[in-house]
Amino acid sequence: MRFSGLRVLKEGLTGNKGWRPHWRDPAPKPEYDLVIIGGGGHGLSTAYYLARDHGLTNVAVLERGYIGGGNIGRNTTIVRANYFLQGNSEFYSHSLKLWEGLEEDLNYNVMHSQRGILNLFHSDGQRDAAARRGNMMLSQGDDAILLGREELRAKVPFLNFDDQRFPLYGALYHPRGGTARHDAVAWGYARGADSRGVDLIQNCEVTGIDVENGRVTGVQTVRGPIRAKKVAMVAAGRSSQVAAMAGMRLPIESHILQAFVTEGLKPVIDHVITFGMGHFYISQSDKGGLVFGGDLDFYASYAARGNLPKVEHVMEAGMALMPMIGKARVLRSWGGIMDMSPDGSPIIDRTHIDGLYVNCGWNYGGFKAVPASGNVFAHLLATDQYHPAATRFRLDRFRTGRGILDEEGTGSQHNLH
Amino acid sequence: MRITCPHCGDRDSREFSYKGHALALERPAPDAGAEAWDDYVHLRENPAGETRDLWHHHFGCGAWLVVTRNTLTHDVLGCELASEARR
Amino acid sequence: MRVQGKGLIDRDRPVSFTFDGVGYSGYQGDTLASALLANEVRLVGRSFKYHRPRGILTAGSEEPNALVTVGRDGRQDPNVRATVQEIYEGMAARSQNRWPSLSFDLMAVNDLAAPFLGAGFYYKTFMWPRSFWEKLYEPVIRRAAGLGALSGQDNSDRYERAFAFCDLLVIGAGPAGLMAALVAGRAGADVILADEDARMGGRLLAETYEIDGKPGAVWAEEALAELRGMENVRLMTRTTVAGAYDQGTYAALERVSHHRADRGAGAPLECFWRIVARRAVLAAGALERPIAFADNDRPGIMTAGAVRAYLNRWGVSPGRAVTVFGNNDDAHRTVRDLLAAGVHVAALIDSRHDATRLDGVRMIRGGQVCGSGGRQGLERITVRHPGGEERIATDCLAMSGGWNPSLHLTCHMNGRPEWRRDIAAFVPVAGMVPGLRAAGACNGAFSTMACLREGAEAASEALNALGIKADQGTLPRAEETPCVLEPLWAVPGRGRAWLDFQNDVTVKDVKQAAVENFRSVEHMKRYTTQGMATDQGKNSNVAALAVLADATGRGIPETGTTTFRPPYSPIAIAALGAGGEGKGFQPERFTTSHAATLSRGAPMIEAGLWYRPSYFPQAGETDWQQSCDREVGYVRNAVGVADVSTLGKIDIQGADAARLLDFVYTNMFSTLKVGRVRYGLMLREDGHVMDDGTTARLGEDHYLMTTTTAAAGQVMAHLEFVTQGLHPEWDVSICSVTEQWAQFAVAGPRARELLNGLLDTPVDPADWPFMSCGAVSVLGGGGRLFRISFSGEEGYEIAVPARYGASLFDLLVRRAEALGGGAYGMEALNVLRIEKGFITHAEIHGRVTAYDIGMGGMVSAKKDCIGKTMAQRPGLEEPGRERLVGLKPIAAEGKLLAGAHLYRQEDAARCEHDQGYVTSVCHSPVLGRMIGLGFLADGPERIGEIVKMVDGLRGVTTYCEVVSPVFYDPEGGRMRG
Amino acid sequence: MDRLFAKTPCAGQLPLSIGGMTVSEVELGPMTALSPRKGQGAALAGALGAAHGLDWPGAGRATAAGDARAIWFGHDSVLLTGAAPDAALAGPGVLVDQSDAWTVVRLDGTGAEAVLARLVPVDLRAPGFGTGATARCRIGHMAGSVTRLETGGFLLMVFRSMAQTLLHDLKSAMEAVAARG
Repeated sequence: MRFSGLRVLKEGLTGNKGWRPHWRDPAPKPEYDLVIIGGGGHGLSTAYYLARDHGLTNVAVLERGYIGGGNIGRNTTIVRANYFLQGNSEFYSHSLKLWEGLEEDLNYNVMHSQRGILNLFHSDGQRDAAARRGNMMLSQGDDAILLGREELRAKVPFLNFDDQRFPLYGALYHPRGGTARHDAVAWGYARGADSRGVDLIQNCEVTGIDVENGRVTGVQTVRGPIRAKKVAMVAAGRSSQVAAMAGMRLPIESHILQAFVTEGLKPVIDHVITFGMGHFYISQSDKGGLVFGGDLDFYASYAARGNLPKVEHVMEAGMALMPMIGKARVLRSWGGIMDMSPDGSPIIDRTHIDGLYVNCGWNYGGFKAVPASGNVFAHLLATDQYHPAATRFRLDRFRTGRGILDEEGTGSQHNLH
Repeated sequence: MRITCPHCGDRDSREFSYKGHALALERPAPDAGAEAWDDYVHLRENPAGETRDLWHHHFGCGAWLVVTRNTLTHDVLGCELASEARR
Repeated sequence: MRVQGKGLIDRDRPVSFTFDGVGYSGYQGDTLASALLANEVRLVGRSFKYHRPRGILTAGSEEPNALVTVGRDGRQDPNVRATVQEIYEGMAARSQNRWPSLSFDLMAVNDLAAPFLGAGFYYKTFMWPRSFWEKLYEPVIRRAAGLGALSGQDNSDRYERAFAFCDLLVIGAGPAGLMAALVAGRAGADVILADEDARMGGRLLAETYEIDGKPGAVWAEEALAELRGMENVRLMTRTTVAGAYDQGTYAALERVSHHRADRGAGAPLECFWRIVARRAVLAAGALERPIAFADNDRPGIMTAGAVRAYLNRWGVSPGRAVTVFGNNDDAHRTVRDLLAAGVHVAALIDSRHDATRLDGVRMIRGGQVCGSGGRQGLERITVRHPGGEERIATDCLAMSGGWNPSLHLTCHMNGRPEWRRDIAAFVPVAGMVPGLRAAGACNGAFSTMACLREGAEAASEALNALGIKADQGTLPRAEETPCVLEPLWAVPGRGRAWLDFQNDVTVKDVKQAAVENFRSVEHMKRYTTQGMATDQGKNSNVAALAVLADATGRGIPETGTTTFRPPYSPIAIAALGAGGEGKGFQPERFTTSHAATLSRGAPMIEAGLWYRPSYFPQAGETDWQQSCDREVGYVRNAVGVADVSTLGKIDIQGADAARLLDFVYTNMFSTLKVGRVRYGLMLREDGHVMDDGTTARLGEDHYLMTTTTAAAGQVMAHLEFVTQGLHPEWDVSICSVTEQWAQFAVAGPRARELLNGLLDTPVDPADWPFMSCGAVSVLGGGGRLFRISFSGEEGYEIAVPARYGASLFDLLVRRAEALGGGAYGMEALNVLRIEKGFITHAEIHGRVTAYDIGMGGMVSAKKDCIGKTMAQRPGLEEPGRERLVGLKPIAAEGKLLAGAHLYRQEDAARCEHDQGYVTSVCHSPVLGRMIGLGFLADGPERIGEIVKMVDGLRGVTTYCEVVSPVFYDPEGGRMRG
Repeated sequence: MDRLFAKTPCAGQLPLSIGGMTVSEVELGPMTALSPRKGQGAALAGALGAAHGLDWPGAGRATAAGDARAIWFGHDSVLLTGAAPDAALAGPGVLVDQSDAWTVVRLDGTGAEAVLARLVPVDLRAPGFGTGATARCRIGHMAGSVTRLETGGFLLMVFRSMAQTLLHDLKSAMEAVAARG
């Protein structure tokens, strides 16, 4: 069924009786060409591009719970392409281009909203770092504008310009950055993959990965064994547990990232604003809630919930930056499980086991990567070649020291990001 | 979250900073080989369950601590001084 | 309509307030909701999506409809629950989400388009043309959405945060909570009893039943009097316990001044509490659930419990002809209370065919309300019963679909409640939150007697676990009628029946979601927005779940459970982040020269948490560059003085002090002679540079390390980790002395001359070679002198105990000025160091190795050190890495910009041609042009090559020569003296 | 002849009284961080007792003898205040002069505990934290030290450079406590 305004009108006039499931709920087949472990954003987009670009449809996505139930369903929905290290910048640039055609491609309104992102800076040194970033974005063919203090004030006069602990020097403005409706992204990819023949199998936890003579042969699940020529692990948040089924240890630690949404309010913040000194970022959803967050809770955890010190720190940062949000009430807080890699950048690679591939380590930035992650991973799975936009997300880069992608400069070691 | 510092007693986690798995105490010899060093610096069991990790009572007594904790429930099961943990 | 002789309001204290500009009167003790109902105002708000007229549904913080704005400007408070807000003299409340007025809202046109605005409609449309999303569709949606508005002005109310500790936290002061607090208080435990209401007592204030032969409210008041008399009990009214966190930490919000006209001079509006409790009793009661039927959202339709609360507690009847609709005996209680108060009850509609008869009212057994009418408030309902369908005129419908235990807090740690068929509700499972036990209605025990019993049991059990002997004592007597109900979630029929009132989610929406395969609870919730309004589904989740279960042919337990995340009720950002505004976000660190620096007009810049002067302007100078050039001249030609106290200083002593330094620095310190200083480079274990600085050997077993300002804390923690975690066997003590010493750089050809006027023993160059150090006597007091240079000139750093810092700075600057020099700031310091090719964190930004910055040779081959092994990974040493170079524009006027990228001359400025970037630039007065430092692929091998610097952001392209990073005095003769 | 003048961290700003609470600056005299050398803990404790009449304080305790005070100051560290350290301490101990490193104030008055409850995430209620109890802990956003004095008031310490933030935080908390009555 094709979605359109006309269709909505027609259904509305006929009692909304014609709507059909967005995807099927098939029973697992005994064998697939390719099995994807993980029905989150990355797994679903991988399945979609396998079908769309490579004609591979004898594919199953195995999801432990319900599709889109992981981090794609609990993030702060920011989409941007503002990285400055080669290896990252071309990848996120590629991703943003995919975002820009996603609604038409999926025939699903994911509400990708290019409202612009403002990355604030607070010193000469930070401006220099912002300039390095902005220049990289420009050389990548993306957009970036360096705003001075007064230009920033003209855009966002409600920031605290006069009495800030860390004075506002300006911002790096990324007009094509913005947000998208996170759940819709998962559902759109799910519907797109399903309609092309991919089996999305919910409530199907993988309990083992079968390896014979150094080659993967399938998986064990709570719904029985499934044979597969290739297996793709895309289980961010549980990457280490899945990899352990194949006897692997990954360079990943799992941490909590909390986020918050306020009660619905009339429009007051038009952009996405990030406040680096306060580890704080904020935007306002189309429903009117202020959606915001900060840094990790900083302890290994799978609990998907955080604690008050970080909650309060984030709120303090909000009050420091824009005291006009003080009367907004926090409606809900939640936590996601972040795959933290040593250098803060992802891993999309083969493993030492033939036919077994891994896509993990998205740290706290996986949402914006969803289109490109699936796109380049599908390319790798289908062709066994690295996609040109993702040649550096290598699993062995930590061991060799080659191409470490440490955007924050805090170190290619755990717990520094 | 609250951690019982062996020196200071029961304290709010806002007084601590964190360094990850207590594996960091097991520094290999310089000539232990690339694999041992890769293990030490990068690779992790990353357990969903009980783990031992390093906390620093940064705002308090300055002690480094080894905390035994459950990453699924946040239960804190034990805490000892790093300086005594390897004895 | 006010009912004479009823209620706990103070009728001797009338209070005037306005709503949408119209003046009304209520009494002390009224909420805005009770006062509006007393004034027969029923239309209070508009719904989120369809802008349907809405009234008051509940009498508590779970209210989804009656949300208003109170106050203006910096005090404008949107989405205030009229059911919680107490009225005060002069209070001005306004309705929300309507235009131009509450009674005539143009956006109500949405309601007519409802067939096209069903669940998830926006995912299926607004996709064409693409550019219209940001330009048209989204702005329209954004404007229509949202409830209240922020004023856009800075919050001007005071908020605060506080910590509290107790043995037992009792959450909720109804019968169960009061009983728990009494038992614990009598046992001598430290107790906090918190209740979100202004008045403690919970349902006892809203009902007419008796305890120990007294009205419940009287018993509650006696219990509170006893508790107030106990020093070990702390009563916290207007305090909502909103979150359960690890190890017995609870978040609570106290509304301190919302009910006060004057808000108290300096008193906070709210206080956010972190309560650490060894044990807790959840006695949060239960919330009554509405019943879904066609047009069940009209003003005048409310929960039966709310009707009783308004009647019994506030002396208000929400209608003149009330009907009651329920599936349980509580509905009957409502009729009895209304009749006793003399309010006309038009009918009692009980969906149970076998319901007990109630006299004195027209009772319809086996009946269901299947529709309602009325323009902006309820005028009539349609009832379907075994005898057919009929209309009943009524202006208030009290509905009761049973009660949901308020188990929200028990879910905050991912615990899942279980379904109890007999009461058709979820109840908590023991242990969902460690140390917390539910008691009373929130545990599914609905009778007053059961609440009292469970409260007492929970308290004594908790205290006994803590080793505090607690006797339950004799329980008071109270009613113990069982809860008898027959589930009724949604009345079948045509029309839209609301589940989530605020978000306008109807039974049809949930069914449509199921048809579209959004069958998991989470999918349904996200697709329809069910339960995502400001009440977080408190009024609707269970019913929506039941509808979904029905639509998918599953039972409720199989369909899933509802879960809740903190906070229980929304909390203002200003409360959670109290004190963060202005300079309160992080501490400010001031040097001892701060006041003198400000008095000289220096603009300050942040360095970590410290403030340092940017430059010291003088009369006649029009921009910073002039000041900077002058200050550079001081150092190059005479003498300059700068406060360098912000650098980290760590005292390291012990037999193994040298060993520690050899281990944390790449180079050797065990070979350093006493009285000498050496530059050191420190790596992280991943082989990249962490920090640098000079370390002095003050004695055989005594070193003084300096760190950069930014990394001081990190280095201290690192040394503590090494000495405690990796080598606890070493005999070494480390202690930060950053704050003990005020330290000043004195640099330039006349530096020694200046110092000699202050030192009791003049500096003899033979005794004080470059990189020497020692104790000195400064005007009769003890100090330390280090002959080091960050400027390339003969330089010293002089340190005195911090109490003398202000005084010494003053002397140094005055004397420097007499010698043709003066104070210099960070701008000049930066020029001086760039001219010398000295690095700062602009260069050691965390991604570089010793090799990259040309210091590969400083990694000693003779010993191990932190980071050495990993620095030898092949990728960190191979050709192609970007390495430190100097950059000099070919043209004298050529402009360099930090953050620009480097390319080969012939290449376009495109990512794939990137060769490096510029880290630091300055105008060099010595060279008469801009110079810079940067990283260039294989840079040191390309000295002499011309590269292209491109800054697309600022539209600058400059061709520059790759040069050595040391621009000035490369042999170092000047600093060696 | 020029000379150097001493200035305390809060010079000219204290005492400050709000609602029956007073914060005042304290000059404790010499302050010395004492750490035992490896294996010399007992010897250093003995030397402290012999030279200054002070018991070596256990974790979380402060001992006093005349003007001298030994405040437990963290992992392997005790702060000796009010007396210049005897030379005999230097054998078994490492001594570091900290006389100028700290802002030291005292907070007195009936609301003092309530003020600290707004700044310190530690249970400071008596009797758990009675006379002679001390804690290294957070004070607002700062690392500090809190000791309950014999008079019932509290001795508070933060880094010298953070004096202004300490005063700001104390003043806000005192005002809020006072305004509640």
